[in-house]
Amino acid sequence: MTSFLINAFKRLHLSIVPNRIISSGYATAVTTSADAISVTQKEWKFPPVYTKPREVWIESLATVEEIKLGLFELHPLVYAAVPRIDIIHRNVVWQKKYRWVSWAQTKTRAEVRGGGRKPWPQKGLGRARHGSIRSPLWRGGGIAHGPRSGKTHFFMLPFHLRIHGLTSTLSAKLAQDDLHIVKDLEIPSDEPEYLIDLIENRNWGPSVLIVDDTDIAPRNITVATETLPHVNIMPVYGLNVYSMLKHDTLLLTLSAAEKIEERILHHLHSITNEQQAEFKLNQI
Amino acid sequence: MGSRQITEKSLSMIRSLPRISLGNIRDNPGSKITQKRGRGQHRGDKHGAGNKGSGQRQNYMRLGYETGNNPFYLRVPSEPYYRGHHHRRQYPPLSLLELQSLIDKDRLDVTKPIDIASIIKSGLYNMFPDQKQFGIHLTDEGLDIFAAKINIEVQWASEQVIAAIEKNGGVITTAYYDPHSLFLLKNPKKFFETGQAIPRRMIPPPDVIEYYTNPKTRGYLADPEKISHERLRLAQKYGYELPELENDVSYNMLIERKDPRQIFFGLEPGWVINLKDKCILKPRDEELLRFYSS
Amino acid sequence: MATVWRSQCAFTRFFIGKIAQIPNNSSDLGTKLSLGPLSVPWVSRNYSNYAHSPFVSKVKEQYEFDVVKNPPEWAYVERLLPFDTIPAVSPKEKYPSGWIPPREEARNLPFFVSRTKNHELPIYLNVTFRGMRKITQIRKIDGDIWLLNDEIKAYLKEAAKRYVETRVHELGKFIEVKGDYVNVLRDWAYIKGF
Amino acid sequence: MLRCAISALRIATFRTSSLRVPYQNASKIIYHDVRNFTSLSVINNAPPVVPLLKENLINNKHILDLSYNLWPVHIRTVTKFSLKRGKRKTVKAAVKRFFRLHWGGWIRTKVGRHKKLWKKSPPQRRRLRQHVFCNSTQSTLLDKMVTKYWKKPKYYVEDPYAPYHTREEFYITRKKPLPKT
Repeated sequence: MTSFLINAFKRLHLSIVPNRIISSGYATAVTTSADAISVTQKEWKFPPVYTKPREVWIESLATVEEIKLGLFELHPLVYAAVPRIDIIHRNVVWQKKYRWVSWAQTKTRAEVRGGGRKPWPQKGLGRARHGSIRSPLWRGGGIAHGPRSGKTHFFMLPFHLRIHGLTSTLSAKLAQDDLHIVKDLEIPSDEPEYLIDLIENRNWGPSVLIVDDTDIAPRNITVATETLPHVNIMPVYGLNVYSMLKHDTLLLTLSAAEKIEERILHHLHSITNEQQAEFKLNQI
Repeated sequence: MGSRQITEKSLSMIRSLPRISLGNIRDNPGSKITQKRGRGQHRGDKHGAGNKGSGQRQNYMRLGYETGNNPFYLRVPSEPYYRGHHHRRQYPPLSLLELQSLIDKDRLDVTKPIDIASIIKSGLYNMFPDQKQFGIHLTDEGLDIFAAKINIEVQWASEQVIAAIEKNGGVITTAYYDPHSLFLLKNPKKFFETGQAIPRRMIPPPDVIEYYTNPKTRGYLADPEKISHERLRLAQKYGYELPELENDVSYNMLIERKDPRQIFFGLEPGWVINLKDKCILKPRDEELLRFYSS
Repeated sequence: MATVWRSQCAFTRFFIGKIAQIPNNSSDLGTKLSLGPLSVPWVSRNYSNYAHSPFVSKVKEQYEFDVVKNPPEWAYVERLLPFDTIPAVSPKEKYPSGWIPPREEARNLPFFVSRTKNHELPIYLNVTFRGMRKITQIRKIDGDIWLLNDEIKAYLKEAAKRYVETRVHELGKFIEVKGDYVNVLRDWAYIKGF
Repeated sequence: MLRCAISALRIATFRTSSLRVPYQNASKIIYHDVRNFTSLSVINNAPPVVPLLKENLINNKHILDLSYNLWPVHIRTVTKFSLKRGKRKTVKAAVKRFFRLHWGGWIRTKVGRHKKLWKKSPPQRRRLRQHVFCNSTQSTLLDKMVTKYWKKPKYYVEDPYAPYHTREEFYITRKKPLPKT
């Protein structure tokens, strides 16, 4: 019976709701007192209606061992959406294809050298009739419908499918314990070994994608991740499904998580006529 | 606890599965139809084109040809009934019911005068000036449930609609906008960002001048006294007590009008709106002022 | 505001009187406007014809203008700018258009149908095969979808007095009902408080 | 006396009409080398650079009034791919004779509604005056002949055809959901 309770607790792992101590304005103010775990309850512009908001530990990079600074609420529409694997797949395929230009090139019968003359007269020799030795029937002849260079595979996935791809990936990461929130990206030293030990100690996936709010990350962490190919830093506006799936763990700062949530909720609740309109290739 | 809630159920299901990565995701089976190459025993041979005849040679008779006799689409006499109907101006309809639901859901600000710009801004009405559409035609569906006091400016309205709006203490005017002004009204932000001066609104064309100077249809060029007379006549015709506008609390809002040469409320032609620095550039040159005021 | 009162005088100035003086296209910028008394006969010039149009002599590179910082008319500009997000519906005592706000107690039901971003019920009618097949679709379902499906079947059986076929798409979170029951299900949803 | 005058008149018109056809081609050939951007009616101030032969043709009144009513030749078949943009063109003959209702039906006038009315019975004449529907094959044929501009909903004010564009009473062509019973 107890084992059932334990794995039930583990399965729910996050949705236990400790009592709320402090409720703050929209910006989440986290106050850490010595022993009590501070919980911030956010005032959402679009409060969750039915599904419960998710809580996640606020961790710190200051030490290799894990210190929990507090609990942080995540909006269910963004971080607890039903993980649609097919939409995630369509996003990944779109990300790869829409910028792929194939430079493969074959010669048509006009471009193959030679083949201007009729090889033998039309009638009399008892052979098949041919007009050129470079027709697609011939060996060494032109390719009938071969690839022509500069073939683009550009297409735009509908706007709300792209958003649903992001929310599915974020909620899948959160559900599989691959999403971690950090207070900020300050680390004591700038050697890569520190980061590797930290990742090792906290049992994160070998490759980590760190998403920060602004373009410029603190010096130490940039130097540390410079030499590590599998730990990358990215601003919020660069968030995409392919990179999130490519890296095992997703590390968001507090402000990045809030900004992602705010932007996605904004798009989900605003008039999106022109985004949903057909993509105009020439942008005049 | 495997609850029957979808989101909890799917998230807890994923929790026990291997980590989602680029290698282990796929689309729903059967959602994409793959192209067949047309080779081999089944799709080869005649490649699905059948045997001889126009099926294989694809030399069908042209559309409408009836092997010689007078084709149907040419046998019918061409009468003038339908000629040139597509050249007429179009006015996409907005019913009073839709207008009332816009007001109920706060998509329209009732404390300010409503014109085509605010109706399009609400996001639930659209109009395409490049397809000869010249504005809003307020229709009378939902006539009896309409209960809002508004100052509205549309491009076409019938008598019952005018009566419905005035019964509730509102004011309605019908105003003409030329296509260029309609493009501006449809997306003012885009126009302001181009940094051009606001142009003047053009005079209505001859065949519609009569409509917009007629007090019965509350034209914007009609005489105000005649309009108030028509309001009284309509009140008596439809049997409602005409509310006094003068001692209304929002009298100023109700009588606010645009100048016949003005496109936006409160912004005169010739001004350049700078959204970035939140300032307006007003011409001071005497010649320009005269041009824009003429 | 100046514009409001100008519009008053605009009414009295019937436009017909002014039409002769209003040069419509921009090529008049160069020519001097004679604002003398109307008695001066207005020579009708065909500006669109190259041969008749006057030679442009006086072209100014820059017209003087003054920049008005945070002007009083800025309220009119703000009124024209688009909504950032769709505004929430402020509670009113009655809604003549027939719109019914969602009620609180619907949230502790085992299932839930959330409203669209336009605060409407997500119940749609899909017509396919040139009008032959009509399917009512309820989207944005959350919670126990199977219980909701049974409840809808029971309600429709009683309302339509016949067995109504439905199918559930759990992952897509929607239920499709065979036949046109949009308004029937809308009433049911309003009763439930969705 | 009267009859011969009429016949003379008829011959005169006949002769001129028979004369018209060759002259039309002739005037077209003669003028094809002069780029004349102004409308045909302002023909006399064409630039004088044209050679001497042109002089007497210019002020030949006979040719002038021919060239006033030159009609472009209309083709009445479907162009699947136009030369400039490679797009499908509408058959203007179909648009002149038929009128599309938004729910998909086409209406037309009856054939022979002006012909030999003297021998047709009044009820038949009444039937000939009416506008009738086309059947489904004819409607699909006309739909193929016409681009989507003509299938778009049109919102005219005071349009006599407005109530016929929607057909909500028939369950197949109904677009709106059933009202609350």
